[in-house]
Amino acid sequence: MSQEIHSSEGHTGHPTAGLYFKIAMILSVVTAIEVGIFYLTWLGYWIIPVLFVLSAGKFALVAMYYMHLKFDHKLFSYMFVGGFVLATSVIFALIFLFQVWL
Amino acid sequence: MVTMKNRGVFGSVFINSSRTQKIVLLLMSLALSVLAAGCFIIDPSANQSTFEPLGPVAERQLTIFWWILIGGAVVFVLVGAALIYALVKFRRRSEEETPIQVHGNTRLELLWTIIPAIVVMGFAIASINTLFYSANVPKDSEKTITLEAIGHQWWFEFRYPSPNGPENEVVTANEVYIPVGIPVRINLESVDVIHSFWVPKLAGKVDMVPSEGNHMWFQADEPGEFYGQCAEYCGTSHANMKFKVIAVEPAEFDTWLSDQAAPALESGDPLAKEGAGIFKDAGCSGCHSLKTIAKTGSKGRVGPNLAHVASRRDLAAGMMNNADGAGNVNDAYLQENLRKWLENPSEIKPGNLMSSQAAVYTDPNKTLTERQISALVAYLTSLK
Amino acid sequence: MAQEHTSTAGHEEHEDTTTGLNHRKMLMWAFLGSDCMFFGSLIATYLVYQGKSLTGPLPIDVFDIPVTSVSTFVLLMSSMSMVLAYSALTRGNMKGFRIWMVSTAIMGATFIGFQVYEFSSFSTHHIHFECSEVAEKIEHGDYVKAGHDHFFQKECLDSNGLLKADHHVDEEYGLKPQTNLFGTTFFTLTGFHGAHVTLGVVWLLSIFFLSFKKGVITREKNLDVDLAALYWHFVDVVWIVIFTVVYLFGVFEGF
Amino acid sequence: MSTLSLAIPRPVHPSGLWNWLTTIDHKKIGVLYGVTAFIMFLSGGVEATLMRIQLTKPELDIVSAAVYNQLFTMHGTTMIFLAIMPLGAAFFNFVIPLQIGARDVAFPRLNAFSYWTFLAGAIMLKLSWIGGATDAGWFGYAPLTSVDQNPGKGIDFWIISLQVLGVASLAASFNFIVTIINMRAPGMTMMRLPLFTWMTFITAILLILAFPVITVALIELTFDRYFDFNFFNVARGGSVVLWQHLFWVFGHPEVYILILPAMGIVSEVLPVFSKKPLFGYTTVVLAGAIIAVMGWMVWSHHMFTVGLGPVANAVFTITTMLIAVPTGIKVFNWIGTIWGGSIRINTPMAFSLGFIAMFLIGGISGVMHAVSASDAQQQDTYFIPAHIHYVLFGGAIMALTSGIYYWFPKFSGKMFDEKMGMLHFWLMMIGQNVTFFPMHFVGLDGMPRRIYTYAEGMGWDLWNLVATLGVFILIAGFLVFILNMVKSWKSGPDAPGDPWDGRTLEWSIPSPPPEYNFSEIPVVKSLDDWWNTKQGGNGKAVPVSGGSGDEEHDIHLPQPSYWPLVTAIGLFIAAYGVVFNQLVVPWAIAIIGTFIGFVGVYAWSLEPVNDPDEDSAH
Ligand code: HEA
Ligand code: HEA
Ligand code: HEC
Ligand code: CUA
Ligand SMILES: [Cu+2]
Repeated sequence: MSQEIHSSEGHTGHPTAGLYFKIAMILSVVTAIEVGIFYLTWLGYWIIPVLFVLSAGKFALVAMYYMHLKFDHKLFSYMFVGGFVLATSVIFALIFLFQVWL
Repeated sequence: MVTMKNRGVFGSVFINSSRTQKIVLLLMSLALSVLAAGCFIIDPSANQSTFEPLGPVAERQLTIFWWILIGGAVVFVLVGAALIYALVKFRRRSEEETPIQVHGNTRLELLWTIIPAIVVMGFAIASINTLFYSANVPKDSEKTITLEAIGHQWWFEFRYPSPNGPENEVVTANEVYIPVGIPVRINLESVDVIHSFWVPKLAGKVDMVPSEGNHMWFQADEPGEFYGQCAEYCGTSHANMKFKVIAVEPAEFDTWLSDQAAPALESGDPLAKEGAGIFKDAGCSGCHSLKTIAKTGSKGRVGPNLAHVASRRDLAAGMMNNADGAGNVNDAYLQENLRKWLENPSEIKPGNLMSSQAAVYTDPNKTLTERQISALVAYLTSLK
Repeated sequence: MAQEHTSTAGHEEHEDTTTGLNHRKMLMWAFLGSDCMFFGSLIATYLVYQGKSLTGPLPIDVFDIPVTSVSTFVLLMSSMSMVLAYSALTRGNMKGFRIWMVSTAIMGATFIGFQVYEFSSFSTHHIHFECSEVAEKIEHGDYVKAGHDHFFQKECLDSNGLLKADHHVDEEYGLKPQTNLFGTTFFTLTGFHGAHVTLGVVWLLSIFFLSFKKGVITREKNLDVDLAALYWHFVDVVWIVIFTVVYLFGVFEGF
Repeated sequence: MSTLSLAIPRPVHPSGLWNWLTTIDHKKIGVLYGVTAFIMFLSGGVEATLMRIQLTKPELDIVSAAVYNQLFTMHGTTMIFLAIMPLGAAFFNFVIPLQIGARDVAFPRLNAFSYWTFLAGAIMLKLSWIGGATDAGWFGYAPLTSVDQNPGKGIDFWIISLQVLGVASLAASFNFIVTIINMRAPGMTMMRLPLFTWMTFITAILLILAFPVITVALIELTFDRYFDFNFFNVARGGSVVLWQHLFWVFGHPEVYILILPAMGIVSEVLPVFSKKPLFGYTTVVLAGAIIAVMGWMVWSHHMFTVGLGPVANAVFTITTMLIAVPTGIKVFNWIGTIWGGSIRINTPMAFSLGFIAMFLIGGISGVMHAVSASDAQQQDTYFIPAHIHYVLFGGAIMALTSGIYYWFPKFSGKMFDEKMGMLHFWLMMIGQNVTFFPMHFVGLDGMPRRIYTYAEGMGWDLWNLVATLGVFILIAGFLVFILNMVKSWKSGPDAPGDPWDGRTLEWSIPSPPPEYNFSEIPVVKSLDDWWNTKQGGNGKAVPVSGGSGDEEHDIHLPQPSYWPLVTAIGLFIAAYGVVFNQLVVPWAIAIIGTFIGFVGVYAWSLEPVNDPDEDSAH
């Protein structure tokens, strides 16, 4: 899959409409898988990490290709990822503080 | 320029002095503040001073405070000295000179990164022991007693497990008796906003957060009266939300508890009898309970429990003292205070819920008459 | 160079700035970084209150995962059409651009429509079941809790704890923001996401209509579209998080 | 260019009121920010003075309990959001483009919008004194802010004006981030940025990350108050502690937002008056960045007594303590800077040195708070206001004052009176120590903060009296300051372009700078480029300070605009509409305001870049 993406990038470094479409398909399929997994009750608590990874993948695809972070200046990635990482850390810290000690 | 010409003492000292003098003055004003801190300033005997710990928790907390204060003072003196030395030594002598353009020194910078890191880690680690000590009620002592403190705007309610069995608890207000030498665990609750429970001489504060179920503990090493005050801003009369911890010998404590558990006295005095009637008719009993024992789980009342109000050293959450120097309630003081309170509670305590909600204060037609107040005072005074 | 509007070049062209990057685009990225904290705080609130509601309904009672999956799919597809619109513009294909643009806006509006439907169906949620059916399920061990539990206890059992055989339950069990913590945090979080989408739709439509004016939206001035697209995709990735964390995890029983 | 139907020609007002209303010149906006913020500072000072007067003696009855509670809440909010932050913004506006060799900021109109929005928020907050201001403390702990507890409009005003101020700060910060990254003169690499610019940059990043958190907290509170949501409603399972977390997740980075620009100023002033480069430039920059990162890991040190448990308290003790390390690096590097230098102590320098000394005290008392074990005895006592004022007054205000003196010649084109400046300095130094040092003592002697009165015989009388007296020294100091500024601006001697033998680019142009700042955009070859140029080290001739301005017709400057003002007015009306949402037709005013705001935004984004007749020149 990743090879495919690379080859279709072309020389301009810019993805084509075809690639955008492929990504959309991947996103849909992953979403379908997520919803499917959700009904697999035997997974138990494992659905949390699994769904986590899957949606992180979707997130990354959109950010990298649709928002063309992959092709743009690194600075933009820093700005966005900085905010994202901080937000995530705050979420985890608060969950931790609330569930463990309250 | 007018200011410059008639400078007065201030001006001439500071403006005319040479640079060195200025620096010395700066030094002096700093040193003065620091010195002042060390010597005569703090009054450990003040009612709420943290410098006179009378129980193990406060003591441990003070010890760690001293260490960090000394550490901080050393840092301050060293850094301050370096600053002042540089100012004196390197002041500009001529406009022409250009000093060597030093851009930095990695080794030095590393040094002053690492040393403070070690110092602060030292502080932190040294303090953690105390932190856990004050957070955890000692387990080895079987004698620990537990009581509940409940914050209200703007007074404290206290509940004790009753001597008459675990089903009942004794309710009182604004005054906690504890036995000397026994660790006391206090469960903290609040019925409205956040308050904070603080008796500086016994222990640092812990907040009373609605439905969070905090707790703390302390122990008094000697008998006495300890001042406490709400330390979390809680609305209009936050300043007027105080209480006292009274530590007594265990035997005395037991007597006190069973006295508190006993029902309120019936007085034979006719005026007091009349007062008892008014207490019901004027709606006082809508907020104040005269039963001292509450079934576990029965929720706090709007106003302080009055069953033994005449036995309390203070009225209205520490606002008025009823006791003589020896700590015995003086009926004359008590009556005067009760009268003042009933005449106009909001003068004693702005915003208090009694004057804003009791019909006798909100409804002009129901205002208490002089006679009624006297009767109520007589009645309440009888509630030993 | 000091003008925020001189930017005519797309992101591939070099700008007359220190880094060669466009001012407005940089601002957009900084804003998105900042908006992460905004949604982060809302999500943190949601998660901290997860499972702390004192009364129902709970996620499991009201969520309809298939429906939300569809609206999620619509939003994902709108991201695709957005990127296609942009790509068409950079190739000078104005017609394609307009078509993709308006379909993006329509899909955005559809998503909002779904959300409106969802909100109103949550707030008028009814619970109805045959007591005997639930009892059977409980016996077989394939019983999904939901609000059934509460009503089963209350309605289906008589004072001796015996099943009222042919009784059925049909009760109002709506979720409003005021109902419980779940309602409060859920409506606030998804509501703010919805507000972002709505703003995005307005923005996209503005661009769409402006594109009929000559020389406003052109191949060279594709930045205006690029910025709207970034915003739009961001709203999409936020939904990816919300869909997983709120909907899928929300209905997950062990959570 | 096609003229759009919505596009109204941009305003052309060379002077007068309209010029100020429509200006997008960063220097003018800087001055507007500075003057407004200083007035706000005075209003906060008046509030403080009233509090101090009430506390002079036990059981005074000069202001009532209710008013006192409003006083300290408004004082804290004013000083932090309306005085120090905008004073910082004033410097960002005025100084940054000059320091990086730019003609303006990246988004001049957004800049104007920030100012007008700030003004709207400030007016809104201050006007809430009419009818009862907020009285829940500057961090407004739930549930004191709930409708049950606080049904009046005071809290609503507080919430909504903070939201408006948040918009202003966010807009300004985005602008400065882009400006600093993207508007640097050729050769001005990030590691050649003047320190003040660096600290502004870090501050702006902190701000765009921190403000959304309080925005969310305030939104939640608004929903609780207006629509009966349950966020902080204990009766329905909500947690009042969540508010504290959200507030302090914002609040602690916020205190670094307040101090980092101050540290930046000091890092500019010390080298200039020591004739020596900043010691360890890279380390100082790095320390600033580390402070910004670590600032996110310590928020619960404001909640040591809330009952998070000893484990959480221990963790936050350690992280908080560690912040002393990068801060210490800064202090030591400052000393390293003056060490071996040729120190000239005039007013700006004196204030910067005073800053170090005072901030040191405040920092050390901060480290004392960080020990959660003993903080249990200090939290919510006057020991905390002592810390607050040493870091904020002794820190931020001292450094900002230093900055005002330092750049006064640049923005006014006049020299101030040095003797009055030094008098001001000494009054400040003495005044603040007399006012704030005693707070340590009463705090440790058990005086809680936020009490409107205290009983006799608690042992707090003497030091409260002293503290109150100190305020009058401060007032004298500020009167001297105001006098000095007003007089010098009107009739001071003209300032040369480079009065201090400065090191950074702003000193290479005339005072006051021409509208276009640099007649020719400088090419930067090193850190402290201007200094090196003067030393002949950069291989280029020392230009005569300031170009002739002949090139003016070549320079494209952004045009003034009405729309930032219109948008801000829309926001202002909408904000009032939210507070008075039941007036006339429910929510109508808010909707009208929002509509005006939208019109402003549309007109803004469709506005022609330049005057149509100038268009060809582009
Ligand atoms: C500009 C604002 C500012 C700054 C810079 C700081 C800096 C610091 N603050 Fe402060 N703080 C406030 C503003 C600020 N604070 C405010 C407004 C409040 C009260 C809020 C309220 O309740 O209303 C508060 C409250 C506050 C508390 C809560 C107290 C309580 O309520 O119980 C704590 C606790 O840890 C704390 C700690 C610190 C620390 C460790 C630093 C450190 O960053 C300081 C570091 C600096 C130094 C230490 C000096 C220089 C260092 C050296 C010379 C190195 C060597 C030093 C050592 C080895 C010790 N602060
Ligand atoms: C930047 C921040 C800042 C600054 C500069 C100050 C400055 C001052 N502060 Fe403030 N203070 C805070 C931030 C600040 N404060 C905060 C955050 C709190 C906590 C609030 C809370 O608890 O919620 C607080 C709380 C606080 C308290 C505690 C209140 C309480 O807990 O009950 C007190 C009490 O003395 C106080 C006093 C002062 C004084 C005397 C000054 C003085 O330095 C003020 C000096 C200035 C003036 C006196 C004005 C000068 C000039 C004139 C008056 C000239 C004449 C006027 C005209 C020509 C118009 N402050
Ligand atoms: C609306 C409820 C309400 C009513 C009715 C009411 N009180 Fe109170 N009362 C309070 C509250 C609340 C307090 C605590 C005030 C404080 O300290 O903030 C209080 C305090 C008191 C105290 C001081 C108690 C102590 O322990 O210090 C006395 C005595 C008292 N009330 C007597 C009366 C009498 C007599 C009446 C009837 C005329 C009355 N109250 C009616 C609510 C009420
Ligand atoms: Cu209770 Cu303050
Ligand atoms: Cu802090």
